[in-house]
Amino acid sequence: MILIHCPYCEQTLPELEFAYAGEAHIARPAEPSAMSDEDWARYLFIRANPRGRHNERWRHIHGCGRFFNAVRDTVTDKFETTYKAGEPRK
Amino acid sequence: MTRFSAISLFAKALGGHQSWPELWPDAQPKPSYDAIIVGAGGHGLGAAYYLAKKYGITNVAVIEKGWLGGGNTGRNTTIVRSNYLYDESAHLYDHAVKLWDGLSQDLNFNVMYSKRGVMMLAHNVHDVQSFQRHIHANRLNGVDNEWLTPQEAKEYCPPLSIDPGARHPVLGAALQRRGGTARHDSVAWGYARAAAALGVDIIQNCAVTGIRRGADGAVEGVETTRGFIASKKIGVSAAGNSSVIMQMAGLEFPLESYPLQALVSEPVKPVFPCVVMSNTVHAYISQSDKGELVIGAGTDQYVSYSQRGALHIVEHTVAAICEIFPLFRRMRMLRNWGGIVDVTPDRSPILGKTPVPGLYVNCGWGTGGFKATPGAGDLLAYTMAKDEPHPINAPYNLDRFRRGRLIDEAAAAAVAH
Amino acid sequence: MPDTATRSAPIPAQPAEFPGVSIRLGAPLARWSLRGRDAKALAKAIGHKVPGKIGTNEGGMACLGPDEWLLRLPIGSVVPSGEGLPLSVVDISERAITLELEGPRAIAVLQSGAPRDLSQFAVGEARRTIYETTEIVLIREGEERWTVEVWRSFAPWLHEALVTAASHLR
Amino acid sequence: MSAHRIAGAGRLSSAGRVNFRFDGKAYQGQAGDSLASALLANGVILMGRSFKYHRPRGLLGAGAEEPNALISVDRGGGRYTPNLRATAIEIYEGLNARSQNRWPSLQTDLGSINDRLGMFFPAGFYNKTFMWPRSAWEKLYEPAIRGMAGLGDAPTDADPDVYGATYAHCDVLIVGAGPAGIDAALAASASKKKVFLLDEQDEMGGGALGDPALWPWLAESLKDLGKLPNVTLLSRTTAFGYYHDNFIGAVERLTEHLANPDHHPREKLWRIRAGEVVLAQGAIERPLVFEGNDVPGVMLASAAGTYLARYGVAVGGNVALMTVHDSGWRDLFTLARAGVSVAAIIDLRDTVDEGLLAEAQELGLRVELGSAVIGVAGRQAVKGIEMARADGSARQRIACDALLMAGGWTPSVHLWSHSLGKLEWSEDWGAYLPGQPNENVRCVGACGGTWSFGSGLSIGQLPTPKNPSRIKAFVDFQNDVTAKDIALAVREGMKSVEHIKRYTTNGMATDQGKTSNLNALQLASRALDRPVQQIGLTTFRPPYTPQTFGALAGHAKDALFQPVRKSPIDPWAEANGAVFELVAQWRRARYFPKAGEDMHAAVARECLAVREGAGIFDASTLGKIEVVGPDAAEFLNRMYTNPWKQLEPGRCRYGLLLREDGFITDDGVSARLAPDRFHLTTTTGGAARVLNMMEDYLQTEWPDLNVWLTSTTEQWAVIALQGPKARDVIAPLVSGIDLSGEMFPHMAVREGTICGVPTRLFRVSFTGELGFEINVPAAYGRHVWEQVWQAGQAHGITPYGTETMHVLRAEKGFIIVGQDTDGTVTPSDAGLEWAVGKKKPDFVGKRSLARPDIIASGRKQLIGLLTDDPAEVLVEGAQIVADPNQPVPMTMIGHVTSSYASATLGRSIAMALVQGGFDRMGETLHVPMPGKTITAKVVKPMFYDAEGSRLNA
Repeated sequence: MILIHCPYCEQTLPELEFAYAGEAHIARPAEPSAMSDEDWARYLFIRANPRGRHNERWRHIHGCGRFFNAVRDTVTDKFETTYKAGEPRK
Repeated sequence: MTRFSAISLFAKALGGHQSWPELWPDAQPKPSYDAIIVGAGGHGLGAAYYLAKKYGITNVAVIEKGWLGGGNTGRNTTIVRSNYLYDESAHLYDHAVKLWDGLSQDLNFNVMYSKRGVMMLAHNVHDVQSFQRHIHANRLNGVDNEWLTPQEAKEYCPPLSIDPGARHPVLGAALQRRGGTARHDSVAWGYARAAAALGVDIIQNCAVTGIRRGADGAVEGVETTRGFIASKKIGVSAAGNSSVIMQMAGLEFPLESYPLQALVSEPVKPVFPCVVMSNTVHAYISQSDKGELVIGAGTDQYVSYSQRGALHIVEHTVAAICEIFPLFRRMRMLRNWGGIVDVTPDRSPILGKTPVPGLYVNCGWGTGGFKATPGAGDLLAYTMAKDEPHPINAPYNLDRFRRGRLIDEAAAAAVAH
Repeated sequence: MPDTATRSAPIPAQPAEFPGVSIRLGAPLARWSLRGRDAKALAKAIGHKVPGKIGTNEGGMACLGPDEWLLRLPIGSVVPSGEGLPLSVVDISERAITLELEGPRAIAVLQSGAPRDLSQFAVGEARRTIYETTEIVLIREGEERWTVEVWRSFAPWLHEALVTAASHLR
Repeated sequence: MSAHRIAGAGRLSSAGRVNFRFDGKAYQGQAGDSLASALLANGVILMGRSFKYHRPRGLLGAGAEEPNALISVDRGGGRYTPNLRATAIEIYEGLNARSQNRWPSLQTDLGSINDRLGMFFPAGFYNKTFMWPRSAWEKLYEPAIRGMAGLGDAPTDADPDVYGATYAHCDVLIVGAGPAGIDAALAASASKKKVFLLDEQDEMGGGALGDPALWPWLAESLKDLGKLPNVTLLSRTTAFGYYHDNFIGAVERLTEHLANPDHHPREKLWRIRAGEVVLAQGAIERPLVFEGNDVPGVMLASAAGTYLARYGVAVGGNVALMTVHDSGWRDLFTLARAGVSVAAIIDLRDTVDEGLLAEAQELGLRVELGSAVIGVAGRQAVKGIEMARADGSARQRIACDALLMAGGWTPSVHLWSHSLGKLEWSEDWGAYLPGQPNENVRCVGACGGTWSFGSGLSIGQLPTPKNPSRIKAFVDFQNDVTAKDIALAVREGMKSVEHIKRYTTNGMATDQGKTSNLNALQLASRALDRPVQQIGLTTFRPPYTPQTFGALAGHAKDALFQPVRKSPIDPWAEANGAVFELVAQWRRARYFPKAGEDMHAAVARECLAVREGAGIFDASTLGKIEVVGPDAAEFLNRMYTNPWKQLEPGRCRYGLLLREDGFITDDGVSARLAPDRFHLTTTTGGAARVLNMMEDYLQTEWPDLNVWLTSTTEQWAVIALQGPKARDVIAPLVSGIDLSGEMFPHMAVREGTICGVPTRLFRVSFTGELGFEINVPAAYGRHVWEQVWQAGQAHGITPYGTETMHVLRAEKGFIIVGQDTDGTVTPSDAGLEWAVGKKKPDFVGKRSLARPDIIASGRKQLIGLLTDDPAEVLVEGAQIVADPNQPVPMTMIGHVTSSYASATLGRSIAMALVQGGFDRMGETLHVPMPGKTITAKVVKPMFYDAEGSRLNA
């Protein structure tokens, strides 16, 4: 069970308080109806799934309730950093 | 290839087993091949075998970054079944089940496929409705799958608790008698041996580092840690690492890789005659020929390639097993390990051509890949040989995500009202 | 509001006593979930002090998130609804019940299923967290006095879990 | 004279006599004995049978590494446990232990025929045969193999014991309370740090327990540690797994050693988060590989030392030693000094440390250097050994009744490996030592490679003049893997240790190769003529030793397994004979049978009662979300398919929620209470998912919106009162609300009081009748329900459950998400086009509705079905075909989603998803069932009061 630092609570807490929420920085398009089927499918389904550095979202669902972003190495599972939603990609 | 049989075993025994040949030679890469398979798991080795056996392409290399059969093939809970809901799935998995039957004889290698039956438990009214839908669809598709009452389920699997007061009482079960298990390592070794005997090179400890494409965009071969190997046909069957390989060819894939755990108990005398699955409590269990209870656990919530799962996943899985099979509460966990499963948005595989000419893919099997091993191998071989998908794997193309024609078995199990 | 005789609670009223810890059902409370970007504006709107730091708990007002507070007052209390203002006041008086744990071993009972380190949980602190699979709001009222807020339908399970854990202490 | 107790030796007091049984025979041991030491003291050395060949086996070791002496313990009443190591069983008064994997008896085991035929069962033999005839595998061969395999018998009764669990946190966690671990604990505790010291044995001390010289220090140290408030000492506690971020799983055994376990928790799961981890797990001695090395009486020299020094038991009366390492000499000297006669010291090395030779001479011991044991006489007990010079010359026999092996030492790096710490090969130790750590962890003492056992060789197999392909020299004792099996695996092309392990099963026994992995590596390395490092390393996996399922499940047993959520009205339903069903985490009343009624009869009665009078239904489990803030309407407008901005306060609207992929995920009726306040409802199973989904969009896509979401599912008890008499029933109870149809129309909401309790009163209907949903604060739900129940008596009020609710809504063609939809259904598929805001530029899922296969023709659409035989009730899930006469596999065009016998209509009704269904109105379709094919006509999914006059009444 990994430890996760919540950037809002400013505490490092057990994974059980958190819910993983997929790859980060995939913004919902402003005008979906203007998009091609290809681009829309890309938004819906294509994920980086890298071996290594991964920008991802977590929600402190059993804590402060906030979604936030993180950089984690998917080979070691170690976090590089976590940062608040809305902050630029790290 | 020395034919395996009781007679040859007897004869070799008298000679102190001194003269058994290698099951497969540890091949060195040649400069070029007619076809290359990336990934020497059951699927990849199977594809190589069928390319040589059924489609006459014998100048084939299987490239493996580690040791053959060292990935999910050797890490899964070996459940074989085909009682899926949608026609596409039923046809795909039943194609595999038909090949499982007789595979030992075909390969002259006992893969220990045993049709002991796979029973899926229904714990609530919604499960019952969903299983009934499966059973009727399977029947009209010619796939065996029958409904059992709780009493019938217990007769089929005596350790099962059908206490109506349980947190998740058993309201019935769907049984596929042709379902069962096989010996995972033996499948990889059997295919490797049979493929090698037909001239296939199995190249281990050789990692693919790049995919070379020509001016026309078509593949020309693979860069590896042991140099460039040319081929006009490349089939990628790399499970959890598929998206990494696809990126080498400039392709983005709808895949995510998650840790999946499994565990075995200490061996005991025969107590568990079949395979039991419960999707509601996330527990899958059978007993190996060695006597170990083989138990499949859930996936961790985050993507990872660490092959290392969390303890709480094991806690929940074992708790669920003990609720359904209270007999096993004093049994002991002997070994617990993790694999990497590659999951698509609809949890169905991608098996066929890619936008890159000469590049073929077999991935996205999630937690269900082992059961499909012979079928996936055969269909990947067919697709590579003919440069077009077989009707069975045609629906499993990449374009379905654009068109919205998903094959979502899990969604069909739907949500509780 | 009718008298308490017409109320029903999901767990027994009589306390469970063990060496070093007692577990009892807390008295009914008026509870609100308060939301808003601006703590000051919220304080102004409802006329209560609003602590700004997550985890702090003053005058029955616990800060659970950057824009979320839990206000616990004696039953019958009222606060303005804040209609029209950029904030949210929602009455959740009966959504949860309170379990009170008291005694030197209360912390051990809670730690049996709470993954976070409760020795680092200061007196006066209040946070949403989890006990095994059940979400709770945990408040440390004193060195040996803890309050657990749990949603009504999870209360019987949590109560039994805590009582069982207490009975296991040696 | 064989194994026996030596008066005055060891730590046990002869005062504490303990009676126990082994294979039915009564024995006496001493308090503090392990079953292993107690049996030895009684001269019992045959303790088990091996897995494959059923060879007689005695003790190899004295601790966690023991592969041979596996025992079943039966305490009665379902308290039966197989496969326990005799070395880990503490004896207690009345202990009833028995041997395993033998028939009819341990002494005479017919299974040992496998040993005679062993030559036909080499590694991987099962892959090479049992293939003909094809059908015989499952019917004949496999059952036979399975019967032979397995160790102990499986339990036959449910376990009556309970288990505990806890989380724990500390600054320093030390695993292993040997000298190194205790020193580490003393050092760490000085700094006021919170320290945990764990040890798997009943007594702390580890190696020190076997060294009388250290006993005073040990007693003193443990006394000091025991006094420190910041130190927690946990004996009988096995750290079994090392997980992410210094999270360690450990199991404490609480009652297993007690004569009366009572009803206390049997074991306790410790889930420990540590700042720093110190591994002090020591090292395990390696056996030597030679013919006969598994005969009972052949054991590790260190084990013999432990049995003597700790338990006061001599493993034999006349003992020989086969060693390649100095440590073996020292262990033997201990035995010699205790008066055990020594047959010979045989060391493969030509030269050894002068000090050892001098000490041997002083003790008058026979020493044979440059020699090896090449055979052991005796089958169920050592009678003597055969030895020869390393070159095979000078073969001779020596009489003895026990043979000690000293093959060097392997650090216990199991947990280190779990933590993904690197391992480095040490030629000196002939073993892998801890290298670069992956967590905040360090290894101390022997498991870190620092010890004072002296030096030695590391060798795969001892030299022998015999033909190596004809002898059984064991590497993995429990799984019966011999040196020639490993040679065969290599011969057959297995070039990695992982393949060799899987092919031979070496290291896959219940000891996970604690005594066999390194010898197997050495053998493979020699066979392949490659250095050990190039052959790889089999990774240790959790658990370090086998751990009980019950302990891993912790307190999650029976009622504590998972919460069952119940509404405030549930107790009333239970008291009134409801039959329940489980829906998601909730249990809901399904129907209320009267005496002699089955479900069908009860549901028919309940349905008619609602249609003709009034029915009362507990709808509390429906999810509820309060959406508050100036942008509330804007937010809902973006989430739901239909428009919300124009909805007036006091009115309700049906909301349809899609996933971004365009498929229906939830629905519910929601009310606008004020311009900036909405009361949403969701499905029972969807509540948490919907709230999380909405929070996700709100926080990450539209953080600019001034709106907040609060779950109010459990704030409100919801009493649905449905039927033509509904208004009459509540009229006398409600105040502050004009209930008249004009002032309070269908799909409206009002706030007032009922029975003096504040209520949000909805006028809504999921039944097609005049209906209300009374929302009251949960604590008053039961009270209000009972008041309404009383008031309804005059109107024939009837309680109904979910099954009746399903029938009533189906008669009206209302869908249930998850039953009539399945995650692949769009609004138009479900005939809910009307609920999609055509003019809205965007909402969640809108874009996906324009994808090629979503707009394609021939999609499955929700229609009604009327069977030609009105008495025929279709099976939910039954498949539909256009041509019933086609061969299997048939082309299926749809399936039945809902199907009921409608008492109201006096016939069966059904809903189904059918390809191109909307264009098939009036068509006859076919439902092939076993033995018959049912025909049904396609109709609109609206079977009752199409114009809706009743619910607007």
